[in-house]
Amino acid sequence: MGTESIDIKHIARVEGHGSLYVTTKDGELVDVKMAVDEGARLFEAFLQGREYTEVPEIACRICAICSASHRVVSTKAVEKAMGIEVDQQVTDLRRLLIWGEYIESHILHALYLALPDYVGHESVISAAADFPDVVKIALKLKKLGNDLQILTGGREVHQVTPMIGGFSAYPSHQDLEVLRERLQDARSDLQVCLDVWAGLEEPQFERETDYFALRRDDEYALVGGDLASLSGVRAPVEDYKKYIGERIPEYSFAKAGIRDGHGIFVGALARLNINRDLLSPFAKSALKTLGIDLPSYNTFHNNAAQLIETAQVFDMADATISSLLSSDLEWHEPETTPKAGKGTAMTEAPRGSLVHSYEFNKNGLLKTADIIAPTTMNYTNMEEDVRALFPQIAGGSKESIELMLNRLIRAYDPCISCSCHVAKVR
Amino acid sequence: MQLQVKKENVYVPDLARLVSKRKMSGTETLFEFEFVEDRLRDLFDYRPGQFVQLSMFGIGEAPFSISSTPTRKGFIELGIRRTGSVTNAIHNLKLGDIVGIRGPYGNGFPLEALKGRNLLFVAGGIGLVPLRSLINYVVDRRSQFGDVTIFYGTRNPSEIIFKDELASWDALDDVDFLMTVDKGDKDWKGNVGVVTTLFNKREIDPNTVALVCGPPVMYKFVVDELLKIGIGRDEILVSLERRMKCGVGKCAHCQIGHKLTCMDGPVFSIFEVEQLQEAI
Amino acid sequence: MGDNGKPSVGIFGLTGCAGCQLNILNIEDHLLDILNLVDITTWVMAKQENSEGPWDVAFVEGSVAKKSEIERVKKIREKSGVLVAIGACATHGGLPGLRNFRDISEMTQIVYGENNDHIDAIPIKPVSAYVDVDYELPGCPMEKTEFLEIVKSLVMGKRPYSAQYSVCGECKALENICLLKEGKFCMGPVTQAGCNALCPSNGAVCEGCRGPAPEANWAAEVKILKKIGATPEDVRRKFLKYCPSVAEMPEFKELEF
Amino acid sequence: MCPSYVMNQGDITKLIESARDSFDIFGPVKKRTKHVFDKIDDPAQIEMDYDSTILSPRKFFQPPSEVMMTFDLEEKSVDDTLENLRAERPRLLLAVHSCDLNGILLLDKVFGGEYVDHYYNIRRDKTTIVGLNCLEPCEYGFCRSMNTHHVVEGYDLFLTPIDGDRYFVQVGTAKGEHLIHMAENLFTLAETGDVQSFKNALKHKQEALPHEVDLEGINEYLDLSFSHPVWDEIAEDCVNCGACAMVCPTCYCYDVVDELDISLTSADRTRKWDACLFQDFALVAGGHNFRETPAARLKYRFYHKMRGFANEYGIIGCTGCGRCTAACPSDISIKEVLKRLSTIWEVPVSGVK
Ligand SMILES: Cc1cc2nc3c(=O)[nH]c(=O)nc-3n(C[C@H](O)[C@H](O)[C@H](O)COP(=O)(O)OP(=O)(O)OC[C@H]3O[C@@H](n4cnc5c(N)ncnc54)[C@H](O)[C@@H]3O)c2cc1C
Ligand code: SF4
Ligand code: SF4
Ligand code: SF4
Repeated sequence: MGTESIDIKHIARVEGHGSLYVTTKDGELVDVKMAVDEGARLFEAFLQGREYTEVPEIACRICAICSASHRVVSTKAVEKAMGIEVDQQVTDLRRLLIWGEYIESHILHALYLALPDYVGHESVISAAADFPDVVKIALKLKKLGNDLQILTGGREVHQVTPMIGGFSAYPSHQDLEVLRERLQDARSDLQVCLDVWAGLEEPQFERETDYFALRRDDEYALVGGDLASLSGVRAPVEDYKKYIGERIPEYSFAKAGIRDGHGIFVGALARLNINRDLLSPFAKSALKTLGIDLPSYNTFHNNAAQLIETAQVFDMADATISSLLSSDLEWHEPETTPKAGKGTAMTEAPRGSLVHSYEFNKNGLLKTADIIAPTTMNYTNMEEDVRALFPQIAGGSKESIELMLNRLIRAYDPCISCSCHVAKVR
Repeated sequence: MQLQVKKENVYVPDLARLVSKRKMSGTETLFEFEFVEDRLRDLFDYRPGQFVQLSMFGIGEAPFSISSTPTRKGFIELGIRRTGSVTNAIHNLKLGDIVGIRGPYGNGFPLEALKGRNLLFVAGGIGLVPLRSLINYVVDRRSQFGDVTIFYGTRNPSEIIFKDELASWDALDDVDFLMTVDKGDKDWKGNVGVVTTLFNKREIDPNTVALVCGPPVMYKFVVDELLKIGIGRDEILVSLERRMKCGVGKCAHCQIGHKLTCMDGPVFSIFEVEQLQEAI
Repeated sequence: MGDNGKPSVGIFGLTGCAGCQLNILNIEDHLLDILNLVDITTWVMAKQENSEGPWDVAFVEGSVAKKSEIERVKKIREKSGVLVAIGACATHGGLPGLRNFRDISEMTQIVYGENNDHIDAIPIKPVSAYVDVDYELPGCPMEKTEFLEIVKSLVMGKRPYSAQYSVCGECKALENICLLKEGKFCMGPVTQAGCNALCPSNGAVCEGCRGPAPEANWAAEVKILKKIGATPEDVRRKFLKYCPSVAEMPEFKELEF
Repeated sequence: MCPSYVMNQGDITKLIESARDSFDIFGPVKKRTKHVFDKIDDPAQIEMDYDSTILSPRKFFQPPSEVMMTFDLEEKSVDDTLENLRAERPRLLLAVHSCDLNGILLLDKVFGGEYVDHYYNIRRDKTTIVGLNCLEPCEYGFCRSMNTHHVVEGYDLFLTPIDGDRYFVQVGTAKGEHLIHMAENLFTLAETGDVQSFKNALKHKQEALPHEVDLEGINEYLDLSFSHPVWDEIAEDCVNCGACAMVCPTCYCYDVVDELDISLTSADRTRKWDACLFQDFALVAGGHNFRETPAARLKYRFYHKMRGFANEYGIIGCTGCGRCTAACPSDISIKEVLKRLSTIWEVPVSGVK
C-alpha cells in the first residue's frame, strides 16, 4: 500500500469546474482538498461603481442556475439600501419567479444529475434510452419550471423583467390561468417521480452538522424570514456574518464557509430539517411517499429533499397565482430614486442560502458588495463529509470509491461557478 | 407570352429528377434535370435567357439561368457554380435525386427582335452558361439569323467550361468562335489576354446585336469596345444577376432603381442599365 | 463521427456562469431529438464519462479568464472539426469582462484579501482571441433557437441562418414601443439581432448582450443616447457592458463620446 | 350607387358584438402609450380616436413571418399552406385610416399582377375593412402632401365622424353592405342633413390637414440628386436598423428561408419581413454587394418608394403615414428629407452618372 491519491478532476454533472483531491496512506485518509478550478471573475470588485439599477442584472450573471434567486435577492438588497417598498403584486411576481426556479432547478438536479447514479447510468443522456418515460416526465416538469420563470421574468436564464421597484412587464391573467392549469396537471407527473425515487436506495451515511436556513413562522421559508439553524440560532439576516464565516483555501479559487472551525450545511435538506413543521399538504404526502424521518442527517437525502420541496413549491405556486389573479395586473413603470445606504438581503436559492449585501453612495453607485453563495457555505462541510464517509467506503475498488465520492459531492447540488466569487475575508 | 406552366401557387416548385451530371471545372458542374411528371416535360417551355428557381428542400432556393435550349426538349440543363448552401447541396446530388423547380421566369432574350440580325456573343467565365442557351438556339435555327460571332474568355484554361461544345461551335462554318484566357499555362496554345483583346482580331459590323454575360468587372470594358464599334446602347444586351428570393416580382431583392431583375430582366439593354443607377 | 455514425459533439465550459450550457438542457422539447442527431461524447456538466476527443463539433462556453484556459481552448480547437463559441463570454468576453477596465490585482485584493497569490486572473478575452472560431452564437445567454439552428445546419451541411441586422428590426416587427423614444438607453439599434428583441419586448432596454450588429453605426447611436440624456460615461459603459472585446476594435477607439 | 348611412359613434361596440359570430375582429387598441391593431376580444378595448398604429395594416395581409409550404424530405413532397389560409375565419378590420387604405391598395398591386400571390390575396379577400376618416392631423403624418387623405376605393365601409357623435357611413363594396345587414338596427339611411354634415366634416378636414411637402417635380429632383452628398449626410444618422421598413404600410420585401424540423425529415419554407436597409439585402454569392454602403441602402429605400413605385405603378409608394418617422431611433423624418431634396434646386446638382 502506501500513499495513494484519488484525484477526481472535474467533478462531473455539477455546474462549473471543481476537483476533489483525496490522499490516503495505507488505506487511511490523510487529506481532503476540494478545489474550485473556475476562473475567478471578481464580481464583487467590478460591481463597485455600477449603478444601483443594473446591479441585479450584473449580479445574476454570477450563476445561471440560480439566476432568479440572485436577481431577486440582489434587487431586495438594493431596495433595502434605498428604502424602496414594493406592492403585493410585485412581491407575488417575484415569488412566482422563484417558485419556477425551484421546480426547474430541483428537477434538473435530482432527476438529470443525481438520478443516473441511482440507476447505474453515467448520465441522463444514456439513462434516456432505458427510462424514456421518467426522462420525458422530468423534461416536462423542468419545462414547467422554466415557463414559470419565462412568464414572470421574460427568460428562463438571466431574467430581463425584474427591476428595482418592480417589473418591466407583467404577465396577463390569461397566461397565469394557463400556467396554473399546467401546474395542476403536473402534480401527477411529480407523483410519478416521487414514486420512482421511493423505490431507490439511498446510501446510508449519517453525520450531524450545523444546518442553516431561513425560517419564518407563517410559511415554509424560501424567501423572507430570519436566519436560523437546526441547533436553535435565530437572527435577523443582517447578522449573517456572525454565523457564517469564510476561509480561503490556498488550493482553490473559492472561499469556504465556516462556523466555529467547522462546516455548515445549507440547502434543501437543511430547510426541510428546520422548517419541517410548516410543510404544505403535497409536501407532507411527498415526505411520506419517500419515507424520510426528519430531521435527517444523511447528506444523500438532500436529493429526496429537493423533490419534497418541489411538491411544497407546487402548493405555494398555486397560492401565489391565486393571489396574482385577484389583483389587476395593471403594469406601471417602477420609478425609483437613488439614495445612499446599506442593504442586506438573504434568500434560499434552490441549492441553499444566498446573501447579497451592498453599500451605495448618494448617487446610487455601488461602494461595496458582499455576496455569499450556497456552495461557498457548504464547501467546508463537503470536505468534512468526505472525511466521514471515507472509512465507510475505503474497502471498495478505486472506481467505487471515486463514484461514491462523486455522488456525495453531487448530493449537495453544488454550483461551482457560483462559488468562485464569494465574500470578503474577515 | 405566358410561358409559365399554369398552376395555382406560383411559389410551389414542381418535382424534377437529376438525370445527368457533368463536371465542367473545379467548381462548376452541368446538371440535367427532367420533371417527374411527364406532362410537364412537354409543357415546360422557355426562352433562352430565362431562369428557374431551384429548390433544395430544407436548404433553400436559388435562381439559375437555363443553359439548355428550348429547341431540344424534355430536359433542362443548369450550369452551377458551387458557392454556398444551395449550390453545395446541388453539387452533392446523386443521379435520380429529386429537387424542386419552378419557372421559367424573366424576360429572356428578345428572340423576335434578334431574327435576321448579326449576333455577337461575349461571354466571360460562367457567363457562358446563360448565353449557351441562346447560342445553341441560334445554332439549331441558324438560318433565321445573320452573322454569328462568339467571344469567350476565362481567367485560365482550367476554368474553360463546355469544352466539347466549344469545339463543336468552332467546327461550324457559319459560326465564328474565338476564345482567350487571361493567363495561360504550359499547355495553352490559344489567345492570351482579357476578353476585350479579341475585339482586335475581328471586324465587327456596327449593325450587330451584342449579347454580353460575365462577371460584373467585365461589363464596363466590353461595353466600351462595343460602343466604339458603333453598336447602339439598346442593341447591347446583358444578363444581370441579383439576389433573388421569389423570382416573380414580389420579394423586391432584385430591384434595381425602378426595375425588377426577375420580371423586367434579367436581360437588359445597356441603355436601360445606364438609366438604372447602381445597376452594375 | 461517433460510434453510431452521428457527428460527435463536445460541450465545454471555460469561465462563465454555465448559463449557456444550462440553456442546452433547457431545450426540453427537443433535447431527445438533439441526442438523435448527434453523439455528445463530452459534457462534464451532464455526464460522468467523458471522451478526450476528437470531436466533430465543439461548443465552447465561457471566456478565457485564466492562463490555463488558453492551453485548454487550444487543445479543444486542435481536436475539433468545427468550433462554435456559445454565449457572450465566449464570443465577446461577456459581462465579467467588466473587470478588464480596472486593475486586476486591486480587484483580487478586494475579493480575496491579501491571501490571493493563487488567484490566476488575466484580462478576459473571447475564445476567438486565441483560436479560430467557426461560428459564434452570441447573447447572454445564447439563444436556444440559434443553438438548434446550428446543430441542424451542421448535420445537414447548410450554412446556419443568421440575421444581418440589429435588434430594432426584430423589435419593430414585434410591434414594440420604441424605448429610446421613451428616453431609455436602448442598445437595440447597434446590437446583433437573433434574440427576437427579447428585452424590448419585455419592456426592458436592450443591453447589447449580443454584441455589435454588422456595420453598426455607433456614432449615430452615441448621438441618440446623448440626445436623450446619457452622459459620455453612460454611453461608454453601455457599449462595453457585455462585450469587452469591443474596446479592442479600431472603430470603437475612434468613437467620440 | 349604394346609399349612405349614418350610425352612432357609440354603437361601434354593438357593431363588434353583431359581427362577432361571423368574424375575427381587429381594430386599434392601446399598447402602453401607443396604439396597435390587435384582436378585439372585448368591444370596450377599441379606441376609435387613435393617432396612428405602430405597425401598419400590412401585417394582416403579409404577416411578419409565415410558412409558405412544408416539405416532406423523405417522401419528397410539397404541401403549401393555402388551404389552411382559406379555412381561416373571415376578418373584420376596423378603423383603418385613409393613408393606410391607400397603402393597402398599393400592396394589392404588388401582390397581384402577372403572378398572383395567393397568400396575400386570400387574406385580403377574407378581410372586410371598415375605414375611418381622419378629420384632424396626426403627429407625424403628412397624408395631404402625398394625396392619400382621400380614398375612393379599398374600403368596404368608410366612416366619417359627423356632428360629434355619429358616423357618416359610405358603402364601398357588397362586403360592406353585408356588414350593414348584419347589424341593420345600428344604421339609418343618410338624409339631406347628414350629407350636409358630411360635407362640413370634409371641409373641416381640408382646413385642418396641412399641406407640407410640394411634390411638384419630385421625379426630377430625385433623379438629379442621386449622387448628391445629402445622402451621405442623412446616412450619418441612420443606424440601418430597418425600423422604418418594418412599420411602413407599403414596404413589402421579404426574405425566404427553409427551416428544418429537428428530426431533419421535414422543413418549412418561411418568408419573413426583410428590409432593403439590411446589409445583406443585395449581397450575392461570392460576396459582391450591390449596395455596399449604408448610405446606398438608405438612399435606395427613398428611391424605391418615390421613384420605383411611380415608374412601376404610376403612384408614389409613400402614403405619408409618418410611421417611419415615428419609428426611427435617430428621428430621421421622411417629410424633412423630401423637403430638403426639393430645395436642392438651389444648390449645384450633380447630374445623372
Ligand atoms: C437570374 C439569375 C441567374 C443565375 N444563374 C446562375 C447560373 O446559371 N449558374 C450559377 O452557378 N449561378 C447562377 N446565379 C447565381 C446563383 O443564384 C447563386 O450562386 C446562388 O443563389 C447561390 O446560392 P447558395 O445558397 O449556394 O449561396 P449562399 O451564398 O449560401 O446564398 C444564400 C441565399 O442568398 C441568395 N443569393 C446569394 N447569391 C445570389 C446570387 N448571386 N443571385 C441571387 N441570389 C443569391 C439566394 O437567395 C440564396 O438562397 C444566377 C442568379 C440569378 C439572379
Ligand atoms: S426599443 Fe430599442 S430595439 Fe426596439 S426599436 Fe427602439 S431602439 Fe430599437
Ligand atoms: S434585447 Fe439585447 S440585451 Fe436583450 S437578449 Fe437581445 S441582445 Fe441581449
Ligand atoms: S415611407 Fe414612411 S411615411 Fe411613407 S408610407 Fe412608409 S412609413 Fe409611411
